[in-house]
Amino acid sequence: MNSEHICDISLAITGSGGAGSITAGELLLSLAGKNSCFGMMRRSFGPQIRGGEAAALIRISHRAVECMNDSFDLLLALDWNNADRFAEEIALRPDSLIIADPAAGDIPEAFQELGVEIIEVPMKALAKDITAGRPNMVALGLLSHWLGFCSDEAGKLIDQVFGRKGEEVTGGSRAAFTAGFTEPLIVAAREARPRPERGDPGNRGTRWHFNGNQGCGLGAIRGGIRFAAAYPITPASDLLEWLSPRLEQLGGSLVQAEDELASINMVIGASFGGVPSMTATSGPGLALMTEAMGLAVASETPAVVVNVMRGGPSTGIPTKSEQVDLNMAVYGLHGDAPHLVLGALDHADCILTTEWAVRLAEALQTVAIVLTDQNLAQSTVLIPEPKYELPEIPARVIAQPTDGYQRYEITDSGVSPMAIPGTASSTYVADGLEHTESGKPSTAAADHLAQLEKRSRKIQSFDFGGHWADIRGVGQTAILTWGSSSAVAREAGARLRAAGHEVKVIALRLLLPASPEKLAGELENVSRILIVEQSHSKQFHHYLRAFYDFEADTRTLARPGPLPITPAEIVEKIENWS
Amino acid sequence: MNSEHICDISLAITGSGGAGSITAGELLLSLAGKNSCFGMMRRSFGPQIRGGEAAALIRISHRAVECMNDSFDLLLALDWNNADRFAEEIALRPDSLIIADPAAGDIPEAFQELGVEIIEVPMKALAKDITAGRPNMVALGLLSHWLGFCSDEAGKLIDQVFGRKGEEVTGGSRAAFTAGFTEPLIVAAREARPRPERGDPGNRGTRWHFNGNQGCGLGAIRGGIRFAAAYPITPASDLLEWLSPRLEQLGGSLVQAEDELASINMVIGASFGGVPSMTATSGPGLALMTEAMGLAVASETPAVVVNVMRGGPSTGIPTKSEQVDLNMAVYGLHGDAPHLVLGALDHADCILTTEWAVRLAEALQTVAIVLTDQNLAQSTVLIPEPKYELPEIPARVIAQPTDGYQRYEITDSGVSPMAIPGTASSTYVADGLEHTESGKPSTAAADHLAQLEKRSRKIQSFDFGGHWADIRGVGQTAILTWGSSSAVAREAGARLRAAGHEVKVIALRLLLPASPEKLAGELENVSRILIVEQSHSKQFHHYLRAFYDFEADTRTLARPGPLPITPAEIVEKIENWS
Amino acid sequence: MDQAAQQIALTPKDFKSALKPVWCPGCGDFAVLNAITKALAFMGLPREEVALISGIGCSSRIAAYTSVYGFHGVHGRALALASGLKAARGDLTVLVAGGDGDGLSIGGNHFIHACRRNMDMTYIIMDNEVYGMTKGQASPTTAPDWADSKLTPHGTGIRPFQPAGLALTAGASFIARGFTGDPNGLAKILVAAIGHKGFSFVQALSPCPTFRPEQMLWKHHVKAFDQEISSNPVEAAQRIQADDGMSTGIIYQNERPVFRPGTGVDNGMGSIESEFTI
Amino acid sequence: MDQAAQQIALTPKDFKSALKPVWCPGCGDFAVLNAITKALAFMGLPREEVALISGIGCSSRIAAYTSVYGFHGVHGRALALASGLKAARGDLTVLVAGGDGDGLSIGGNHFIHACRRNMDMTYIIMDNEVYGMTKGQASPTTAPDWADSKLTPHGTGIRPFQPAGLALTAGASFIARGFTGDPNGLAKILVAAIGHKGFSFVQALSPCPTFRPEQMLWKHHVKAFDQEISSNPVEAAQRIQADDGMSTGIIYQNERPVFRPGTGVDNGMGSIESEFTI
Ligand SMILES: Cc1ncc(C[n+]2csc(CCOP(=O)(O)OP(=O)(O)O)c2C)c(N)n1
Ligand SMILES: Cc1ncc(C[n+]2csc(CCOP(=O)(O)OP(=O)(O)O)c2C)c(N)n1
Ligand code: SF4
Ligand code: SF4
Ligand SMILES: [Mg+2]
Ligand SMILES: [Mg+2]
Repeated sequence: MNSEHICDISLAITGSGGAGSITAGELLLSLAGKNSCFGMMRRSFGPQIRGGEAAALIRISHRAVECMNDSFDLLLALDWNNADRFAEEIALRPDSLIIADPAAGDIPEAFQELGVEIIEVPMKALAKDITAGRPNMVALGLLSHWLGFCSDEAGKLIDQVFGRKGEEVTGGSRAAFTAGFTEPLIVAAREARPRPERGDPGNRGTRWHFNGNQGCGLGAIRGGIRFAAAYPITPASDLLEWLSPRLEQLGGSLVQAEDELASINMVIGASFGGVPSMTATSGPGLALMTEAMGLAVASETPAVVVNVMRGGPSTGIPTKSEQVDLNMAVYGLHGDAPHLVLGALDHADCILTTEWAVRLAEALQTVAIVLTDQNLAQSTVLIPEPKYELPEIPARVIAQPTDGYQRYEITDSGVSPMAIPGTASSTYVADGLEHTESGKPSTAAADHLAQLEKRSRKIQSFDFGGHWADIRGVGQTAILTWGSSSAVAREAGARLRAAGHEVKVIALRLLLPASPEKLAGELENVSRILIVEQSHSKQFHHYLRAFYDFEADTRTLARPGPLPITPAEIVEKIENWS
Repeated sequence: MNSEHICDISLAITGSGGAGSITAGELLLSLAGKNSCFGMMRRSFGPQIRGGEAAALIRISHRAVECMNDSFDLLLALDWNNADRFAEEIALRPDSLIIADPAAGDIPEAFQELGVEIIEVPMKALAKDITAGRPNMVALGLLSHWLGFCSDEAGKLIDQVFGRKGEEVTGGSRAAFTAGFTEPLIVAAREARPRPERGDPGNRGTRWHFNGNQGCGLGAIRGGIRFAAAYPITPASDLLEWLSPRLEQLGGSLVQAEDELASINMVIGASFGGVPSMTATSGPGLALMTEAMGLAVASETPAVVVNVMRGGPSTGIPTKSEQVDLNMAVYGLHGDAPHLVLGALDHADCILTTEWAVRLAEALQTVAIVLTDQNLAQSTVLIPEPKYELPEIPARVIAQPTDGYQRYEITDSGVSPMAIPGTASSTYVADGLEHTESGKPSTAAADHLAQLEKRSRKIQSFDFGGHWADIRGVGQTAILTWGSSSAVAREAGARLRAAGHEVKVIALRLLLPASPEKLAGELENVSRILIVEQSHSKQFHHYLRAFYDFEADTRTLARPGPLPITPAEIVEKIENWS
Repeated sequence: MDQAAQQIALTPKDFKSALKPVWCPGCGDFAVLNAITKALAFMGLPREEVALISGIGCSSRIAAYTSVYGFHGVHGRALALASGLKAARGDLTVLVAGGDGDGLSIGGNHFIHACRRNMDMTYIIMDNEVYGMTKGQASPTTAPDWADSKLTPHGTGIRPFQPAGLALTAGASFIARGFTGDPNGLAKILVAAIGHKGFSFVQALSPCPTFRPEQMLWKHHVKAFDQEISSNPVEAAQRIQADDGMSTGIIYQNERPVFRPGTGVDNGMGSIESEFTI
Repeated sequence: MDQAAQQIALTPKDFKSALKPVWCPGCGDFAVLNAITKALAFMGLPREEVALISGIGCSSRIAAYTSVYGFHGVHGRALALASGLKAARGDLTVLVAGGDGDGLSIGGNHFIHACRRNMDMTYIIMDNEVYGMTKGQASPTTAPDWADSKLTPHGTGIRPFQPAGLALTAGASFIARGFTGDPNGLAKILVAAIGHKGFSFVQALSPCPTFRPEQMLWKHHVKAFDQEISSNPVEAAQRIQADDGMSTGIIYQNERPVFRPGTGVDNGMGSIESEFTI
């Protein structure tokens, strides 16, 4: 095992349906938390709806990590049924290790070819001897020993998790864990290797454990969302499911709609009623929402849409990640329809960005689309409690009762005070037809221009402050990226710096409106720019070209999903610039 | 009246509902055709659904014209009811002329301010004396005299048009016409002015009289469309209405769908069945179609969508024109979804571009969006018979019965032979999920990449020939534009050339894929570029930036609708470059 | 005069806005507007506590002609917009109005789902059996042999929907039909519909003299249902089927649980944030 | 053997593709697949003259498991896709299949309009009263008190649709219900449905053991309708209302004009181009 990874280990647990690889993975990540580590976990499933093979892809480290590593140090296979399905997701190196059950048969060719060292542990047989013992708990024991985790903590965790299932299950799980933890084959193999340098113990402060969807949910309610409308779609469903009881707890509600056309219109209706409102969806659903998003823009009704990107086009690869709805989010509305597009950069940033988006949508009375992706949404992290500060953002400007109220009044800021139903004497009719200041439909050129300018100005002239991008490091080389590629780029940046390169990593959080002056400022002394994105057609690159000027030598690292971009790919591209 | 306009006169006829201004305008344009002229006519209506005030905006010229002129030489008002509604559309000059009925009361301030000469003709009173005589026919007579048209031709036309309504109506119309034609006030006023130089008589060849919607319809059926699905929307409805009986005549059919989601999916279904298929819509409808257009892209099913742009955003200004669905057409699909976007440049070009689009969609098994706008769609022209030649384009590649047929086979061209239901032994399942060559759903990175590349390559590597743009003139100054602004830019180009400027007018017909090398070639010696478009947010400009490099001094003339951009605006921008 | 008394004193005219309708002379929609404003005045509802939501179409323009809160949304989505508003603002009286195309063609899905969901709101379809706004195409209530649209030159050849029947099967808890030739009758129906707890559906036969001039004869065919309001869905279904679609009155009313999401009680964020910590 | 004889010799297995279904063990959808392939084999239809169109959902995956022409479209639009196909290719036998979410939630509008339009095709809703593919949310046929979805933790509180009733009111001319526990019975129903001239609707009760394990008890509740096929819509409506939704058999059949656009006769372009000249 590569010593540079000793305090940063990537491991995969695979197994067929029901073998419990995901459960084992989850417990291992929790244990990592209890052992002062940080970590991250992705799940990968075969095509079956349920019960097919599954892989837990885990990274455990002594520092907070925000993306997966390039390759895996260790693969534990509960069995080999269809495990080759995961071969491309679990890149092993010649110095990686495989732990497998000899009873599971031959190791698939895809893994064998590498000449990786294999430790055979009869997990099934060990479990069989234990009442209610399961091989995945043996595996958890093996891995916990390998990682040097505390077995007491593991016991407590098992009690906590399986407690409800009764004595037998809990006891069996504990026993199976111990069988693995103390298995001589592993103990010996471990001893034969350099003990992992535990290095500095991780930050002992509070750790947060959540996935990107939950992060967005939290950001949304922090921002003030109290109504949501929902139509399920992978990988956004669990964000909606997370919101439902929590909105209710906060005195709000979530309504399951008949389709996305309904859900976005419900959001607009609720927001017209004065309640900050949102929905969440993914590409195909966002496509169905663009017409109504135009209505929200034209009628100046705040609305937030979290779009969790997945592989496209069309139904594409719903369970995998890609950064390919940028085009639609930025340009997908008909007519000249200025709105906001934000992209969350990592798990913690899902909270910040969504809260910011809600506040901006409310302040600017427009649509804010938050882009995340399956990578962020459905992987969990174990990180220090995220802290952030948002700039002051005014709340929705509410009209006080006035006679002669003009809903679409031309104001300096471009924001027209909004009357909320219930307010006496300020009744008005919101309209998607072009209108005068009072809201009367109008086809006059002057009214159209005035309202177009107002809707554009309120966004263009707003001071978005320093949150438009997240910038790390300095140097003449810049990596310019967005979304979930940002964490990868940051890790690449750190590695490049460690190797003596001066690299600046710029991740755009605010995509629309664009911030050309701010970026130009950041690029002043930059001579090389690498644009990184997970899209075959280079959507981000074309977006940048449309709104920004680049003088430096600009190149792209763009490729489609489903495999995430790795830090190594970025490092290589920079190192072999020439 | 300005002598430079003598052979190119712009006139407007306004009146309240039922006054017959549109009928008079239509007859005048027909008469122009019979008098060896060319021309164009737009209609403008007040907000009432029916029966409100209406204006016929007409340009008559001895050469073919493709856009309206900057201002109007003559305004004939049948009455002044709400005529100020049209004031901004009917720009008069101090040397313009107004013909009005003294019985109609005071001339609205908007028109009075200019100090325009006014001829008062008691049209109502003249008509009153004639059984079944109507003031609008008096007006037709006045204007025909003014234009030097042949009164015999007018009589024949009246017989032809009103014949069905019986003797009384026909006779009354003829008599009213004559009353106007011979009205001493007009005869005298006309004599007091320089007789219009008739110049070279216009091309005496066959003239075509049609609007842009009809042009698209003709192009579509020439291209082979035999099925259409329809959901009405202004200003695309009359294209669909035009198609319905004609498709039936050609052995095809049109189905009225319940909504746009249905219409686009019907199109895809029919095309899957082997029948070239299309629909037509406008912004809000296109928004509802993007999800299914992604399906057509992913499943590689040819589909054509004509989108007639109107004022946006949202419901916007449905009856007026704007070039603001470019963003959505180019970028509106989720995922990486390469497809075709074409823009028709003028009325004749509606035919060419739509035929081309159908053939390309069929050859490349993808979605082709044709953009036109209300300007083109609902104005009629009287032009020489349009002739054009399209490059050779292969028909849809049909799979012959084969065992082991692979629908999504990787081929050199990127085009995979398509089996049509009914073909034995080549059954397959079209899929919007990512798939292998055989069509089996797949989440594998290699399959995804292979299919993404294929779908992109078939378009990128196709030789689109010389039709990517329409280029007029040479020079160091280029006007770069698209859609209905093209005819305006061409007229501006002609004027600038007449004034001694060397100007090249480049109108992009093929918008996606972009043609960066071809445009770069055209811009080689260009030092100044003016980008012209009718959009507040400069959609075309941003589109160009995203896909093309510009070295010249590049400026924009971009403004929203509803008023069309005029040749004079462009001329001014170039002349005052500095 | 105290405030309540002041509100009761509102006349139908007070519920009209200053805008002049764009409707053609003789359009039935004027009478729907009159009936709504009459009903609201009669019920003594404060203007600011009423919202009228509409889609796109001639009829959908109606929102702008009233003086209550309004939203003129996009085509076919009025019910969804209204459902969101009502979910978030249960205190408001929510009315929805629009055309047969808006409600039964593009909006058909929201129609059946709104009936099923049974939120407390009133939906008025201003049925002229045609798409007026787009210049006269067949709608889902158009007879199959109406051949005056260029889009379907031989007629649609398709059996029309019976909106009341569809509403019943989909779950509406109040169903009525009115006629613009009898605006007082329509206003009375609206009072009952707005008063009903749950989703009330009112089909207002509203002629389009411009594209369906033959509808000017409706006044000779329209008659009152000769039966009492039914609370039995089977009976109501029979009555709707047996009728020629021209009988007016309240057909069906049967209160059932109203959908009201959330409790309105805010228990605070505290426990939510703590879920994230391990 | 001549070609006709060869075709008749096709077995159900010949109508299956080589793909292994992604369905969970015990999923009812396997039986729908079997019933379809049995029906097609029984009817002796050539594979290439049949098209099976579906949307998105576990059930909608079915298209890929047959060996006829297929289109796995987008969520909720299968009927529209199929209607276009049938309009352009009246010669094909068109089947449509998908889930209760696909057909009654997002696809509800196409469902009622397809019933109304009465094109000659067969639509099978594989009803498991849940969204299987997205991991178990309530569908429009879910009981209001089913509280196992995190999206609606207290249940939807909304009355479910009765698909057969909706189909009837919307205009379907053939309505039946089958059960995957009786694949032969379902196959027989499908033979009748495919044979029917017009829009035939078959609700196939198809349990989802993964998200609705309690549906494994359906086999104890399902029974045959004890009445003959009705051709009277009022009678059929009553029968559907009176039933608990668990009776199987053909409920209603009543042939009425089938919608077939166009004549198929090509009279050439000539006169069209000449319209443009003056
Ligand atoms: C998405 C979309 N599709 C189509 C239209 C065009 N459109 C406007 S109103 C209308 C139908 C109007 O019919 P109806 O709802 O019956 O109202 P009416 O005008 O008859 O009162 C249509 C098709 C639109 N505005 N938006
Ligand atoms: C536009 C769109 N919205 C949402 C989804 C997500 N989605 C996929 S299948 C499905 C519902 C599946 O339920 P059902 O149709 O009953 O099929 P089942 O899986 O139960 O067989 C949903 C909501 C999608 N693919 N596309
Ligand atoms: S077109 Fe018909 S529905 Fe529309 S306003 Fe005129 S009469 Fe009324
Ligand atoms: S989740 Fe349910 S419906 Fe889907 S395959 Fe599994 S058992 Fe069948
Ligand atoms: Mg109507
Ligand atoms: Mg289902």
